[in-house]
Amino acid sequence: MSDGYKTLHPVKYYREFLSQGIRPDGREFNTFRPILLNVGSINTADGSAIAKVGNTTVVCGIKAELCKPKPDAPDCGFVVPNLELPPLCSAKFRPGPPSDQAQVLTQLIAEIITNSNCIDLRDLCIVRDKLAWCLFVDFVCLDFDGAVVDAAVVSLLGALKTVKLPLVEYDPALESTQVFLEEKKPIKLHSMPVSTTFAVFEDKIILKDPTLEEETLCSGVFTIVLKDDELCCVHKPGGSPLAPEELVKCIDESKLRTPLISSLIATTLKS
Amino acid sequence: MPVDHKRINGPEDTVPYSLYTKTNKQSLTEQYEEIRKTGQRTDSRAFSEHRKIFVRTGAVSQAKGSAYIELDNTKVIVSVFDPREIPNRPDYSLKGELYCEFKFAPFSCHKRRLHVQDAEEKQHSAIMKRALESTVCLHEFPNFQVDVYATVLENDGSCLSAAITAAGLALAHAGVPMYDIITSVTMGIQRDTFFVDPTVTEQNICLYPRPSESDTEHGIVVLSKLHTHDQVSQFYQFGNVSLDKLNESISILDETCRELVPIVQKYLVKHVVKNLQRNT
Amino acid sequence: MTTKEPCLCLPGQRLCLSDKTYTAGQGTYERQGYIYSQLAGCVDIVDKDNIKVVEVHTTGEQTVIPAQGDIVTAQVSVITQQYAKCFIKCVGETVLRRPFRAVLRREDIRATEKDRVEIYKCVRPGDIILARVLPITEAHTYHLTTAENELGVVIAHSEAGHPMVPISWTDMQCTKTFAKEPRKVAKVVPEHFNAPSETLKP
Amino acid sequence: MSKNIQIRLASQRINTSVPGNQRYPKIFTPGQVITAQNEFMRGHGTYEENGELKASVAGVREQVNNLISIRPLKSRYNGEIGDVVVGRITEVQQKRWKVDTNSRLDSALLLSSVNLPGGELRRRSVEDEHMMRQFLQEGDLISAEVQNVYSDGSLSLHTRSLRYGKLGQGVLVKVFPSLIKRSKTHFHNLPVGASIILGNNGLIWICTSINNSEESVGGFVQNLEEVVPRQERETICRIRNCILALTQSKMMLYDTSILYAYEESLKYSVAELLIPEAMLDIAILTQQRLTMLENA
Amino acid sequence: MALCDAEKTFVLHGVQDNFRIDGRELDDYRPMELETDVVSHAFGSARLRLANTDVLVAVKIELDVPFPESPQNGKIEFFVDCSANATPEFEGRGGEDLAIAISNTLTTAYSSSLAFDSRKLCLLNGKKCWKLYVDILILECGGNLFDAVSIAVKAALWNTRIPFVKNVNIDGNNIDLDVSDDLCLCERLDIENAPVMVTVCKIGDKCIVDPNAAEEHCSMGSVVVAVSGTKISTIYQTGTGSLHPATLTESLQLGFRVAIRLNEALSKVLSRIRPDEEAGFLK
Repeated sequence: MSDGYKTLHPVKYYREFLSQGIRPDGREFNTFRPILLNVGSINTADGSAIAKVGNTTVVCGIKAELCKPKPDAPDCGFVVPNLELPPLCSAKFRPGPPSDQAQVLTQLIAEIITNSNCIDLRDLCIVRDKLAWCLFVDFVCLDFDGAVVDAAVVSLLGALKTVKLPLVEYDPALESTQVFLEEKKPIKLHSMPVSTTFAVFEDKIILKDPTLEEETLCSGVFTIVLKDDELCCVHKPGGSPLAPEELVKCIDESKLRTPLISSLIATTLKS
Repeated sequence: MPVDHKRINGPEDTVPYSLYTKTNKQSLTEQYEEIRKTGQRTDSRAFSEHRKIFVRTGAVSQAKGSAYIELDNTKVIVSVFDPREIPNRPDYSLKGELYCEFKFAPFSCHKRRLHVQDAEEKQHSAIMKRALESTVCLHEFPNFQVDVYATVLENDGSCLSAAITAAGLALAHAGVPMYDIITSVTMGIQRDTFFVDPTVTEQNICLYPRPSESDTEHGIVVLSKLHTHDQVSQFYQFGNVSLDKLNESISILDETCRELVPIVQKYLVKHVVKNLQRNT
Repeated sequence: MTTKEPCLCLPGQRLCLSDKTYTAGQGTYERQGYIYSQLAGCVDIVDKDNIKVVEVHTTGEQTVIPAQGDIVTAQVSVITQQYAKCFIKCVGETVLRRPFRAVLRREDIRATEKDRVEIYKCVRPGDIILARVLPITEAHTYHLTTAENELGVVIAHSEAGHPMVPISWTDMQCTKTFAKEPRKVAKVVPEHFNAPSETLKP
Repeated sequence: MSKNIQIRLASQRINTSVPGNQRYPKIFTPGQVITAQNEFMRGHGTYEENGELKASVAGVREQVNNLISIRPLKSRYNGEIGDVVVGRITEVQQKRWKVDTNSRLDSALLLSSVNLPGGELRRRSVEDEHMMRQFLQEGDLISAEVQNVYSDGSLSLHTRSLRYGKLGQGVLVKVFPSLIKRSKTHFHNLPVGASIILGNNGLIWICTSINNSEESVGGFVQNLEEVVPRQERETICRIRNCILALTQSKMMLYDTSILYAYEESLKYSVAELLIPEAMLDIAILTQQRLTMLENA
Repeated sequence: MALCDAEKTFVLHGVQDNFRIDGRELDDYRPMELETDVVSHAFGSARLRLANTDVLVAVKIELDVPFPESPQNGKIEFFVDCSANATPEFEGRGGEDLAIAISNTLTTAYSSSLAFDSRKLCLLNGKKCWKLYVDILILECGGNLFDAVSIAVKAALWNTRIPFVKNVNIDGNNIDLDVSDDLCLCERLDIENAPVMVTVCKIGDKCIVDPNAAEEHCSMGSVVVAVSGTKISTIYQTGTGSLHPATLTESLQLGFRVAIRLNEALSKVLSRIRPDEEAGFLK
């Protein structure tokens, strides 16, 4: 019968649980959900990874294509991230153009990539002003159960680690390009961004790594992205106000995640 | 093309690097000749052999029902949602509707796919809808539609039939009333070779006629079957095939569809048993 | 699985002959004299006036939509002079993932003195009601009725925001402020007092 | 392989008009001056400009005292009280059905204007309201009479006679309403073994001969089990094709013209009546016989 | 238009008895009327009337660059417009799904080089080719759209004249084509094997061809068979019902047989058309 109670009075249901210091899924307020990572499983992509944070699942696939650099940045390549929240992943989304949430998350991930400098765009340039790599980084969310950014960032790291680009030779005289598939090189990762999402329940309780249910019931959700113990970006789109001390505490909390994720990626790549 | 302001667009003229690789790979015709000569498919399967199927039901926790299917490298995920009101349809209808959406993930194919549904994806959606419509008891939910979404994560051939089989599983998983279990198989035809459950390379071989003296038949056939009632719910073909060869392909596909049924059944029983154990 | 081994079945599985003793019930369909399963689940045979009704129930959540005659649990969202808009949250004991829109018209609230019904004295937004589904005439809107003793408001909160308990057919009382508010109350069963969630069982 | 598929070229299209004996009325085209005198009243299908009365539709002039109107040649059905119509249920609403009668607006059939099964006159109860879809549902065909014309031109129908009600097995043909000749009765039991209902609204219903004694009260029953015997089926289909042949040549439809066309068509097989030449042939022969009848 | 159960029963019994509501047998086709060269500013056009179904097809030609993955092929693109004029059901976006289904089926039916050799549309390998835009306008919808569209498309392609290229100048990356504007100096397309589609409609347990609108409503499903020459180029199933494998084979056979007959009839009538005999339907 708890099922019925939950749908009829979700807030009350949660309040009763949280007053006992426990979340309905059995976690404590500051426990993460387990993270799973699987890399290189998609052969049609140049680099790929699937990350699961609890139920939340995000697939990241990277396709590399060739193009001409922009005139105002002749020695830079491109990274084009896009996060899809297809109707497949939750009943919240409808077919058609990307939802507002998908657009916001896409922008956030683009920001994380630029701010963290994890990829140096100059590494992607092949011949100045003539030829550069363009990495299409596409995220597809398969299961939308809260803290999607966290999963997306983990999958991004996994996918970037597996990207191997072939050797390209460019003949400026003939303007001809040749690609050698036999010689492939990985790209260099300059930093490791790690994101942690928090939710604020009724302006008081801060829940770490919330599920979708928690995100929708809570009065505020915010995401902290760290880059090797440095603050890289904080995303707090409105919601209930947060005391500065609280935020600092959360930043400290999220630092705990960095070693977890770096060891996760290391072990995944090894196996 | 209008600019898509809701996504991040890359530079305008990007080209896949595979266009500039040296063509030291065999051409498709050569590959076909080799397969014909050796009588061995590239993955050393028999011509009438289906790839191993791996299925996981309940892959999407947010959906009412879902299934993830793998045919070696082909990976498709399907989710099914609760009935909802049919948008823009105020009149009363005795039957419910199915809405199917088939989508390739941008990185799922050799060539990068765009985010907006293209003609092929729309066609596949229509075929999927067609195949599932005769499976689902539509009269059980008048005025409502059940949404079925399929996303191909990696396409290594036969993704449409994989999606249909998975959708059948996902519908059963969602507890949507169904008349039957549905299985679907693809076949590629090139001259006198029938490739059951072709890979992408084999599909490409069958896409165009290969130069030959007389026999120029080629094509792709997809057949979906309802098991208990022995009914074909969907049949789709293109290429250039004679009637006799087509009939032959129907009987082979029919047989292969039947072979898949126990596998689908196994996964469904597994799901039921798991639920039973959880409930008790 | 100790006493009785449950009988599993899959969609399209032929269960038995359809004849005088066996008829197709919930979760099954009949074709050419046989009863087949519509679902992946367990077979259940229910005796009804010497006729054995073959039913199949899913082990997970079933996909159902409200049908004529079903008892549903709904939450009132908006009230007007003529009707109350509600969202159906449960059909029978099945909890829905996606609510359905429904309307409780003024004349369907109670069986007697229909003309003198005033909606705000019977239901308020936020109330949880038990109701029966009327025949479906329009697409997309279900019409509900509470014109039975067992139907009506089961969970309500007072204006102060505290839970209320029923004290008569027409009144409920706040547990904190003890203020009385009028409602069309469902038949009072003792359990209501100590465990409000139990009332959800129709 | 004996069957041929006919594809003809547009250049070989035949002229389907049939020479009649009647004098053609003058046809007005939009904008044409009807009269310059201003003692006339402006009716439907006309407008006034510079003191002249002009036609706003293509049609023939009709005059009642001082009122001049133009009746359009081709239009949707404009109902009049007492007309017999054939219509299709489009919507079941509270206490009434919406019926498509080939008019501009859907007509209404009130629950109170039908004979309910079991008993002539009784108050319509709430149960009846809930049963409405069992009586008539979307897609069902009915024959009815126009009871009233509302101010917006929409019709209110009734089926309070044993002749009206739900229609059973048969074929519906749709023609221009102006081709239906008004007559005393629009229900005909043709001697060739079929019944037709010539709805004033241009919908014609053809079915097997109705046995009046068998007709059930209320008329909500359909027999879906019964198989129409081959011969009656052929008759029904032949009448259908004959009506289409007459329509192609814009001839008026009434019992005599249909019967004549039927008799003239017997030299062709039913399927041959789809060929334009055969259709024209029948129309010409029918016209000749009608002329003879008139002159006799 | 919806049909009531009694009407459906009447149609169904008639089909069972091999005597349809207009007197035809199961595999009979209704007479059609064809007209070519009806749109003066198109490169080729045709209009087909099959009972109440009316289809207008116009072909336009433009210069284009071949796809990088198929540098030797020209392009052909089909666009179907199911306007609300054809039937009220097409109002809004109602006709969109059908339009996509028809254009996709045409695309796949014309995709094999044996049905339609797009290599002949290529002018300069990887650089220049013709692109055919085949625009299909449904003027009135009276059933059996797939068949009518395929016949009209074939006739319009038959009627299409491709401009003659007199000279090609290549200057680095610039290519200059000298296209003759002499109308007599143009080429016709080879449409010998262009596919003809036949919709086989399953009613009860019988299959019919060329269904009228009422029959289409009674059908649980139909199979569209596109035949190019003596081979089958596309099969597409529509509707909601399912078929027994034997019925499928049977309907394929029926569709194939009728398509061959239809193709013969079409070639015969096309061979009869002489330039001076073409009459426009608006004339």
